[in-house]
Amino acid sequence: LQDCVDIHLSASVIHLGAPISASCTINTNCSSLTAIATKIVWKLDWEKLPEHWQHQREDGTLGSNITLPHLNHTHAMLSCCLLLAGTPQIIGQAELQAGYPPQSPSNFSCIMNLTAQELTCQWKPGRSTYLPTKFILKSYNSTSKDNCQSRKKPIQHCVSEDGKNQCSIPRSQLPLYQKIDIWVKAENMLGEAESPHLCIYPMDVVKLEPPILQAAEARLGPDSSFPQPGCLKLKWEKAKSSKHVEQMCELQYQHPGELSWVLVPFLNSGPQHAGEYDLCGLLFATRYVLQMRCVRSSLGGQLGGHWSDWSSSLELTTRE
Amino acid sequence: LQDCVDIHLSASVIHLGAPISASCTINTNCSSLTAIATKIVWKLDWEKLPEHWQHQREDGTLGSNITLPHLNHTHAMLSCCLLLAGTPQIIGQAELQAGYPPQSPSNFSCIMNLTAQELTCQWKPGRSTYLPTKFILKSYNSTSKDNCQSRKKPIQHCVSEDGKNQCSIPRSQLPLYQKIDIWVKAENMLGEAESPHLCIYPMDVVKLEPPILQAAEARLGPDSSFPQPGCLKLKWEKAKSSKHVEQMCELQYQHPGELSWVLVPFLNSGPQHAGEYDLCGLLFATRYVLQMRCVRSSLGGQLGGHWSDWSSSLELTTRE
Amino acid sequence: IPLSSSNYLPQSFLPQIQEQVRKIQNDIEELQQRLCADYSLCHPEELILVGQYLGIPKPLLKNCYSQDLSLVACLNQLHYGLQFYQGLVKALEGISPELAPTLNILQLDVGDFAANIWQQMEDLQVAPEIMPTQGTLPTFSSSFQRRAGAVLIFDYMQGFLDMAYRDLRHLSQS
Amino acid sequence: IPLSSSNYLPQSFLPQIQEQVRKIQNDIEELQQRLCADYSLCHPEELILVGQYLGIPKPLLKNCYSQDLSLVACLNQLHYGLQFYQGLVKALEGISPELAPTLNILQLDVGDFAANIWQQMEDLQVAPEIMPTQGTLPTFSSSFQRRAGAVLIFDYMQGFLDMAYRDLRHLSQS
Repeated sequence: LQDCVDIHLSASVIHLGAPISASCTINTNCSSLTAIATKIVWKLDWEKLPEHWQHQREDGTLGSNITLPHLNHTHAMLSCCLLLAGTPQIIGQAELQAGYPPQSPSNFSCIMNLTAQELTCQWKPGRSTYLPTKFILKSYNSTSKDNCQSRKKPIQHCVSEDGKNQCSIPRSQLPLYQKIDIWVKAENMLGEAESPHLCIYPMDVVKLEPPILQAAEARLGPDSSFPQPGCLKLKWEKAKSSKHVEQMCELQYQHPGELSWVLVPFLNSGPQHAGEYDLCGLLFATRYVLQMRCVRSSLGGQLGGHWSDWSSSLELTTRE
Repeated sequence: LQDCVDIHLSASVIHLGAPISASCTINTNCSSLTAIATKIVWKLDWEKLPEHWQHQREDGTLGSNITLPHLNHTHAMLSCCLLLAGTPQIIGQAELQAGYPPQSPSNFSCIMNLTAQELTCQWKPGRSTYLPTKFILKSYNSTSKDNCQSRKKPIQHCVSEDGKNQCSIPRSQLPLYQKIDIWVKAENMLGEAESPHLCIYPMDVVKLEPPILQAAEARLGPDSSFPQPGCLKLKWEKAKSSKHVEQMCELQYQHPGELSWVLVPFLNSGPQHAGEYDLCGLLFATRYVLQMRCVRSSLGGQLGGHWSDWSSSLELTTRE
Repeated sequence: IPLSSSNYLPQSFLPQIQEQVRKIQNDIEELQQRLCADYSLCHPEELILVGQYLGIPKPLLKNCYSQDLSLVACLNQLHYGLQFYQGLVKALEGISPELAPTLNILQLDVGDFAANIWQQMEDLQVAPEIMPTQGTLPTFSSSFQRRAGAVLIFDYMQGFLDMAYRDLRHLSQS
Repeated sequence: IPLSSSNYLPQSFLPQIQEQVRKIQNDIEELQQRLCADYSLCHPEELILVGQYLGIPKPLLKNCYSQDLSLVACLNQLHYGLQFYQGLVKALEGISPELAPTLNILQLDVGDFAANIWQQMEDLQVAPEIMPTQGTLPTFSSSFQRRAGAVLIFDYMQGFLDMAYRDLRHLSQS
């Protein structure tokens, strides 16, 4: 069955507020319609459009052209109708979409998650486009010498279409200890835009899992070390996913229910993955809440990383 | 490279406590082993097994047969070793598994979930088999006349292997208003067992989503109905997934913090999917917590179903 | 297969029927609301011309009892009508990603209803007549045609279901 | 490509190397513990005969500096050794569903380490020699052979990594 009605748009997706033109043509072979062909009336959603926006063609074909000076709807149905006994009969429709091209994404940052084994990047998308917009996380292997100016192999792209404004690249596709050139590109039917580039070693943006903090067991015997009065003895252990990372940790403590914490900058934990610590200078017979967090570090300070979250709280009470 | 060592088991999976036999044969073409072939020693995990359980073959082939009178491990590695300079050299291994055949699953029941559009059945599995055991939910279309004695089409099976003891059949594979014959079969390497059968209409085991309970808006005007003193006016609405189901509902209320509830058996809500209700006989200027639940029902009582959970609580206060 | 001597359906049949018909009508209402809200296709009376050139037949909405049909003949007529609408609904597949889930549920609900009528005829030990499906189904060559066809088909189905329910209630009175 | 005039690796290289070697050794330790706990394969000295007929070569564990090699030659030797072990680890694929995830991570970690050594040679503007891989890799015709091979390969790798780390530390002192 050949189509009776042809509707064409000057563009299916336009800039919000821009003009748009359409044409509706009734095929002369289509007897069911040409027999009763009267006036063509246009509707935008449920509203009839002003007559002076359209003109019926005089060239022998049955049809009408219409121009909407400003399309202010982000989504609307444009209907081509034939008046029949006073009721507009819809004989064809076209879907109109309007919006904006994407702005450059901003606040672009990445975090390497060792537990999930993936590099997750986030960004702020800019003003709403009102159109389906894709965000593509693009990256390349690079060399460390020239700040990522020379690119080597491309890394598999990661696409975010669901409005989540983040995307993750699995570790298996990344070099952990070599520089990558990485950025996010936004694109839709009206245009595209890129965020600023980052030139990073994925391991330098690692965010460690928090350490595990526990009470140290009291050891009895000749070299027993009962906790001193005013001291608490704790036992810490690096998270399993980062046992191999040399870390620097810090401790914070407070009385339960207080607002402020006392910060204790800690030893460089070095390559050991567990140890004990004596926290002293505390009140006697008092309850304390303690937390610990760590960051990737090395003696020369060449290794980068983000502080882990604070560990789960440990509640301990000092001796009488 | 042809295999040098052949290990055979009388069975790879046996009943816990049963005997098991194994043989270890060194291929005569295998020069690297035949040259130094000394005594064959057997180990179960790390323990050397008693010499009198095995005997080396005298028929010209290099090998040993062993019989373990009772295998009391659910999982163990049986190693065939050659003594070399006092150290047993492992030259082959076989994996042993022991357990029990499954018992008949019990407490078999099914619930039809209209929101998730699936029939979910649960069961209790019986004692631990210590072996990978599959549970298969099997069902057939049936006729209502003869209590599922005659089967028609089989319905797609549903398999549960992960220890969850439940399985769900999507609605698209079930007749909602015709009887089905349904049961669960447990099977593993040592045997199989079935639960008792159920002969049900899937809609007769429907569990409705709770209704939505809200305060009624006070209407002003000639026929305005300000809530009477000692009365509370509420507005209820059936859950979207069960708007088409005729329901009977009941209300319960209490003072906040009390333990006991007062139950108000309700009207047959009938086919309406929303309505209002005046709850009276209450104290003045008092706070009450209310909840509502519903069950599928019809005037003749022919339709079955499970009570929904109680709705979210509604807190209202009566007038002064 | 002997004809049953009863002239009425069992009392237990009607509550199920009511529930099924309400469900199908709720499904259709939801689709009608979406077609209006998302595509501005709200009034079947605006789609008369489209309906004519798509060849979507209007239903005959004459109750069984006004035609003085027997129980068996009435059930056959209802089952035939349901199958006809099942075919029309199937022709609407591909309508749009947003409407597809509800359309799928409508197909299942109509299928369940038709199967239930068939089963009832078997239970009464009457031979359901397998009648050839009427003519050709409409074909849609654009998204607009499919959506407009849907508005008309759903409008006709609501009328058919109202009539089917009145017939079945009439056949259940003892 | 001109030879670099430096005889030492940049200071910034060593902390990364330490971290990578520790990671690989942790991966291997975890696999060794699982092979012992799940399969009672705990002692490489019980698998000498198996190793011989599988043809798994023992590593040569002579430090660079005791062989008096230049920076370039030492890095080449290390890279070659890593590639060799990469091949052996790849031959262990299919070892068991429980060990497969950790084996996969080990492969990635060894690959990253080899790539880092290669990159370092490029940064020093020396030509890495692409040497043909040694002989044939062992083939395993049973699960037992693959697991036994794994115990030996992991034991040898630990020794190789200890030696590699000492060499790289030696090459980083300015």
